[in-house]
Amino acid sequence: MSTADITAEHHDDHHDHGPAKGLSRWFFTTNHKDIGSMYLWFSLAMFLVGGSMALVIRAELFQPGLQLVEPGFFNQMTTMHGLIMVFGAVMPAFVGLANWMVPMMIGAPDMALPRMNNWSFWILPFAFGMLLLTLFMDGGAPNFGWTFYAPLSTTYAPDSVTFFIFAVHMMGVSSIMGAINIVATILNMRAPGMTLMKMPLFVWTWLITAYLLIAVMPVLAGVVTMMLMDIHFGTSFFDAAGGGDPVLFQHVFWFFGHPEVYIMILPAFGIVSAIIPTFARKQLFGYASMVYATASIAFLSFIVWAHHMFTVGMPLAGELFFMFATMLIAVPTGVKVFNWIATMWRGSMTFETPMLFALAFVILFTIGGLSGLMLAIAPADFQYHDTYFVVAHFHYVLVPGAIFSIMAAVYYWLPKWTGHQLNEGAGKFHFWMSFIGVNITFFPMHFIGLAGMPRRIPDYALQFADFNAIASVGAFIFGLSQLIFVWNVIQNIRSGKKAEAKCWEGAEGLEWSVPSPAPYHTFTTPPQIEGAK
Amino acid sequence: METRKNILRGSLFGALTMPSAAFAEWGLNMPVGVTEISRSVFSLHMTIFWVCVAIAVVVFGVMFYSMFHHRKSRGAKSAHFHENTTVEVIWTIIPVAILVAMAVPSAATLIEMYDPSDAEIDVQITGYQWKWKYDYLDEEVSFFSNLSTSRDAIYNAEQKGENYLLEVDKHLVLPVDTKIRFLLTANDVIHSWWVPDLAVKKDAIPGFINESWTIIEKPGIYRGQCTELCGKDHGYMPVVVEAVSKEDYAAWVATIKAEAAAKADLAGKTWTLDELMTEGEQVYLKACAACHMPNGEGLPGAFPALKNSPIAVGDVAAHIDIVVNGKPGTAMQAYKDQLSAVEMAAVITYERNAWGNNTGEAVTPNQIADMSWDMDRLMTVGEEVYGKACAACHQPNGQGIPGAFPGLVGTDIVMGDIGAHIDIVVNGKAGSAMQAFKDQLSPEEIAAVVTYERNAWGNNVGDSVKPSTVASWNGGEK
Amino acid sequence: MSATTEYYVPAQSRLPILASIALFLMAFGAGGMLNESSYGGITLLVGALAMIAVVYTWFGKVIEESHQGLYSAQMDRSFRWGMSWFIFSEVMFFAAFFGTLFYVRTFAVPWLGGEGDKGVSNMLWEGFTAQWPLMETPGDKFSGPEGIISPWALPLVNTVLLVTSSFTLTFAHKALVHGGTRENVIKWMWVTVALGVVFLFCQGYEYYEAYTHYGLTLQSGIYGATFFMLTGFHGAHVTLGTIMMIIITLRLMKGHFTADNHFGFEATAWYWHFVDVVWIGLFIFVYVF
Amino acid sequence: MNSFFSAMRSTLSSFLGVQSEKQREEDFTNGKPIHFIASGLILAAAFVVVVMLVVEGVLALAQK
Repeated sequence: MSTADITAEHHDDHHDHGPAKGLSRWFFTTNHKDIGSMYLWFSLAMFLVGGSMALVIRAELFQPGLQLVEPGFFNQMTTMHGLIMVFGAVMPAFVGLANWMVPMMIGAPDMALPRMNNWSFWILPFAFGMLLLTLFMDGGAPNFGWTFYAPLSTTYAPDSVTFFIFAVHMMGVSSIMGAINIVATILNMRAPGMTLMKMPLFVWTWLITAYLLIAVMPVLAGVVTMMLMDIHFGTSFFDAAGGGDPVLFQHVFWFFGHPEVYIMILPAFGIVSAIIPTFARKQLFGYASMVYATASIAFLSFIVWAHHMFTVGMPLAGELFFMFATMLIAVPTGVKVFNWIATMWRGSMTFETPMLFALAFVILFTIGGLSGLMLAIAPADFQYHDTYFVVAHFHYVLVPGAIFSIMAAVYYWLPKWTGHQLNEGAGKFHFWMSFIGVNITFFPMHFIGLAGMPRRIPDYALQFADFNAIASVGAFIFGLSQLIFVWNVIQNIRSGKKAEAKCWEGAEGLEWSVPSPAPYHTFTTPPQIEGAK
Repeated sequence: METRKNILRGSLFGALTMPSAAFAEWGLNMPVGVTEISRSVFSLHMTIFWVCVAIAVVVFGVMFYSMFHHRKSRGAKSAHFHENTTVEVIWTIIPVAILVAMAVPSAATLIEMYDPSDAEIDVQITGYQWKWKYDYLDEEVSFFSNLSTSRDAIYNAEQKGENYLLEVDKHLVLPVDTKIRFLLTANDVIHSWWVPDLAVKKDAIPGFINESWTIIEKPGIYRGQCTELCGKDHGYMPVVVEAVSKEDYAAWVATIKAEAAAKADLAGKTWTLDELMTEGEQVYLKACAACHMPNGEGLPGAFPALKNSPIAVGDVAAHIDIVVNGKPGTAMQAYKDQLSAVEMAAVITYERNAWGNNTGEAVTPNQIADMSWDMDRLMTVGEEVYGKACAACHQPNGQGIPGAFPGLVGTDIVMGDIGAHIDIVVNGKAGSAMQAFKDQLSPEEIAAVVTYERNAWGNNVGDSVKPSTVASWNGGEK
Repeated sequence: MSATTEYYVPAQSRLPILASIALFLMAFGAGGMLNESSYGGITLLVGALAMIAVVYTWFGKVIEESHQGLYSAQMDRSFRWGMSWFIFSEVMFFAAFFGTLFYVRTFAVPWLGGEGDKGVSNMLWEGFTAQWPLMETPGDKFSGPEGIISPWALPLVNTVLLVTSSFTLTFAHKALVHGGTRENVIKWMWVTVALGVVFLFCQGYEYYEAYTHYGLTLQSGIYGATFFMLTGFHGAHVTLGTIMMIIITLRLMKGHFTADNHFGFEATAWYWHFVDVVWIGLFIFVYVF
Repeated sequence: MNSFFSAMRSTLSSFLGVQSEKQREEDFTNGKPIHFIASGLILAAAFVVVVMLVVEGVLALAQK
C-alpha cells in the first residue's frame, strides 16, 4: 500500500477534491455518498434477483400440480428469496439511505469511520456472491427456509450449507461494522447545537436500529457457528441424543430474528416520519412520543421472540408470557400510526410520489400490524402458524412496509442526490402499479392461509387454486412494475429539470440547505443549528 | 345447549365473512371445526378479527377524511399544533384496555388446550420424511400413513381427484366423544402435525415428545397437512383423521390386528423372483422413489443414485443392512420400523434387478429377518430356549449326566462343524434320546439355542446361526 | 458535542476492498476445506495471509496518520465509540453461548431425563436420567465423558492468572498516564503478556488432559459441546488479546503513545478486561456450578 | 437523587410512549444520561418481572 494516499495538501483543503475518475472511485472510496449509492445499487440488484426467485415461486404456484420446477428446487427458491430479500435487499437499502442521509441530516462532514464504511459495503457483494454460488453446487443451494431450523439445516442439509454459514458470517461482520459506524457518527459527529432531541426521526430510528444490529447480529453468528460445529465437528447442540435440543436452535435464532424484523421496519418509521410532515406542510405530531415509542418497540423486541414458536410445545408459562408481551407491542406501534394521522390532520396536503408511497405504507403496514395482533393470540396462532396467513402478514409489513418506505425515500431524496426533479408521471404510474400488484398478491393469501394452506409447499390441494392463481397474477404485476422504477431512477440520473436546494415546499432539515445535487463533500465546516428541528 | 349456541355463533360469524355461498366452497375462513377447543379458537379468531376491522375502520376513516378535506388543492391551510398530551394518553389507554379484554379469553383457551390429563386413548405420532407413523400405545397397533395421490396426478398426467394431496393409504381412525392424547415426536427433522378441524397443530421434534389432545364430537373425515418445512416432499405428507363411533372403532381395531397377523404369516411363504419384483416395485414407489427417484437415478448431490450403484449391485449383506438400519447422519432412514420383512426383501430384490441392475439375486424375507438376530439377541433367546428344552438332559451348566446324556462343554458336536450341530438339533439323532426339534421349536429358537451352545460355558466358538439357515435346512446341503 | 476542529476524512484507500477479497478467500477456503475439496486449504491460507497483510498495512496507516497529527479529539472519540460497541457485540456473541448453556441445563436435559413440563420425552430415552455434568448421554450416538475438569485445579490457577493480569495491565496504564517511566510501563506490559501466555499454555494442557484422560471431547454430548464452545472461543479471544498486547508493547518500545494520546493502548486494555470478565463468567458457570 | 426519580418518571412515560413537551425539555436540559440508562435498565427488568407475575397469577387461577 503506498503512503502517497496521504499527501500534505490534505491538510489544507482535503475536502475540496471531487470524486476520482473511473472504477477506482467506487472500489477505493471513503465518501459516504458514494458508499450510500453503492449500497442502494447493490440492494436494487438483490431486490431484482430475489424478486425473480419470488416469480419462480409464484409461477409454480399458479396452478396445482408440478409444472415448472421440482420440489427440491422450489425449496431452494423460497430459501434464497427470503435470505436475499432480508439480508441483501432491505437491510443494505436502509444502510445505504443512512449513509447518504445521516451525515447530511446531522451536519457532519462524513461518516465517523470512512474507510471501515467502505469495507462494510464491499464485504456484501462477496458474501452474496458466495451465497448465490451455492445454486450451482452439488446438492443445490440451501433448501431449509430462511429460518434454517435444525436439524433440517444441519444433519439433513446439502453440503452447500457450509458456504451458507460463512456467507452469513460475512453479512454479520458487514452489518456490525456498518452499525458501529452509524452509532459513532450519530453520537459523535453532530453539528454544534444538534442536540439529540433535535435530530430528525430518521436519525433517531437508525440510532436505535444500529443498537439492535450490534446486539443481535453476533447472536446470529453464534447460532450459525453452533450449526457448523454440529455439522462438521460432531457436537450435539441440536441433537437430543447428546443432550441438546432442536428447539434450542429456534430460541437462539429468534432471539436474533425478532429484533431483526424490527431492524427492517424502524428506519421505515423514520422515513415516513420525514415525508408525511413535508407533504402535509405541518410539523410532525408528537415528536418525543415517536422517539419513545421507537425505543419501547426496540426494547420489547428482545422479550417476544418465542411468539414465532408457539407450536413447538413450550411450557404453558412461557406460552403465556410471550403472548402477553407480544400483545403489548401493539401499544407503541399504535402510537406511531396515530401520530402520523394526527400529523396529516388539518395539514395542507399534496400527493406527490413519495407521499403516495408513505400513505400506502401507513395503510398497508397497519393492515400487517393488525394481522400481527391476531397472530399474537397464541390459541388462534395454532391455526395460523406456518400457513399463508403468516405469509400474508409478514409480506404486508415487509413489502408495502419496508420496501414501500424505501421507494418513498428514494423518490423523496432522489432530487437531492441527482439534482434533477422527479418525473412525477412515471413515479405515480409506478406507485399505482405497485400498490395494485401488492394487494392482489398478498391479500388473497390471508384467505388461503385461513382455509388451511401451509407455507413453503410447491403444490397444493384444489380448494386453494383460485386464490393462488390471483396471487400469482398480482406478483407478476408487482414484479414487472418495478422495471418502471428502475427506468425512472436511471432517467432521473441522466436527465431532468434542475432541482432546487429545497425541492419540496414543506421540507425541513439540514439536507435541504445544501444545493441539489449535494456537493461531493458537505458540511466540511459544521453548520449552525437553529432552534427548530 | 352451550355447544349449539357456539355453533350458532360460529356460523353467524362465518356468514358475515362469506359474502356469497360460492366463496364458502373456496374456504375463505378458518373452519369452525368439530371440537369444543376448535370452536373456542374460532370464536377468538372472529372476535379479534372484528376488533381489528373496527380499529381499521376508525383509523383509516380519520385518515381518509383528513386526506380528502385537508388537501392543499381544496385550499386547506396547515394548523400548527404538534402535541396534545390528553389525546396521546387516550390513544394509549384504549388499546391497552382492548388488549387486556382480549388477553383474558385467550389465556383461558390456552390453558384448556394445555391439559392432556385423563385421556382414554394414547396415540403416538411420529413424523418421518415424508409420512406419519401412528402407534396406538394401548392396542399395540402401529402403521404408517403415506400420501396416496399418484405421481401422475401431481405431474398433471391424469385428472386430479377431489382430495388431491389430502389423501393417504391408511387413515388415523379415532373414536368420537373420547379424550385422545397425542404424543408427538419425529424420527428425523422437525415436522408439524395439523388438523384444522380439530384445532390441533403441534410440532413433532426429534428426540422430544410434545403432548396435545382432542375430543372429536362428530364422525367424519378431517384432513390436514404437515406445516413445518421438513425437506423436499414437505408438501406431500398429509394427515387424514377418520372419526368413527366407539363401536366402529373397536371393530376397526380388531380388523387391523387380524390384518397384521395375516401379514406376518406371509413371511413364511416361498417367494419367487417375479413375485418379489412385482411387490418390490410397489414398495419402491411408496417408500423410496421420493428421494432415489422412480428411475433409480437419485438427485445428484442430495440423494444418491441406485442404478449401477455399489450398494445395489455389490454385496447383498451391505444392501440389506443399509435398508434395515439406515445410514446414521444422513436422510437414509432405518426401514425396519416402517416396512415388513416381506416388503424389505421385495424392495431390495427390486433394486438389485431393476433399471438394468440385473444381478439376478432374489432376497428372501428370511434374510431380512436374520438382520434382527444379532449375537446378543441369539444368546439371550438361546439361553432361555436352552433352559426350557435342553437343560433337563444336558443340564443347565452343559455338563450333561455322564453315561446318560452327553456333555456339551468342549465336545466335538458343539466345537466342530456347524452343519452337523444344526442337523442334530433339527433332525435329532435316530436311536438316541435326542429328539428332532424342528417341530417343537421355531427356526429362530433353534438358531438361538445352537448359537448359545457354541458360545456358552467357555465354548466360545464365536460363530452364530441365522434363523434363515435353520428354516431352509434340508440335511446339510446348502 | 462535536468540536469545531476539522474532521479528518481519509482519501481513497485500497485497503477495504482488499480486506473484503481476503475475507472472501478465507470464508470460501474454509468452506471448501470443511467440505473436503482440494482447493480449500490453499485458498484459506492465501486469504489468511492476505488478511494479515491488509490488517498490518491498515493499522500501520492509522498509526502513521495519528503521528502526522491528522486526528482531532473528535476522531479519538469516534475510535472510542467504535471500540466500545465492538466489545458490546462480542459480549452478545458470548451471550448466545451462555444462553445455550443455561437453556440446556434448565430445560433440555431435565426434560430428556423425565423431569418438568416435557418430561414425557423420557419415553424415547429409557433409562436416561438428567444430571449435570452430563456423564451419560441419552442416545448411543454420543458417548459421555468419563471425567470432567475439576474447577479447583488448573481453572483456579487460570482465574488467578487472568485476574492478576488485569491488575498488572492497570499498573502499566497508570504508569503511562501518571508519568511513570516508560521502562516501568513496558515492564508491566511484558508481565501481562507473560500471564496471558501462561494462561494459554494451561488452557492447552487442560484440553490435552480432557481429550486424552477424561474422554471429554467436542463429541461427548452437550456437556463437551458447551464446554469447548465457551472455553474455546474464550481461548481464541485471549490469543487475540495477547497478540494485541505484544504489538502494543512493541509500539511502546518504539516510543509510541503519550500520557494523553494512547487510544490503541486503551482499546487493547478494554479488550483484555472484557476477556477477563468473560472468564469469570466461565469459571462460575462452566467449571464451578 | 431527586433527578434520578424524575428520570425514572420520564423513563416510565417513555415506556408508555407519552411525554409532554415541557417535561421533555426539562429532561434534556437537566437530566443526566446515566440516570436514564440506569432507570431504563431497572424498569425493563421490572417490566419483565411484572409480566412474569401476571403469568404466575393466571396459572394460579387456572389451577383452582
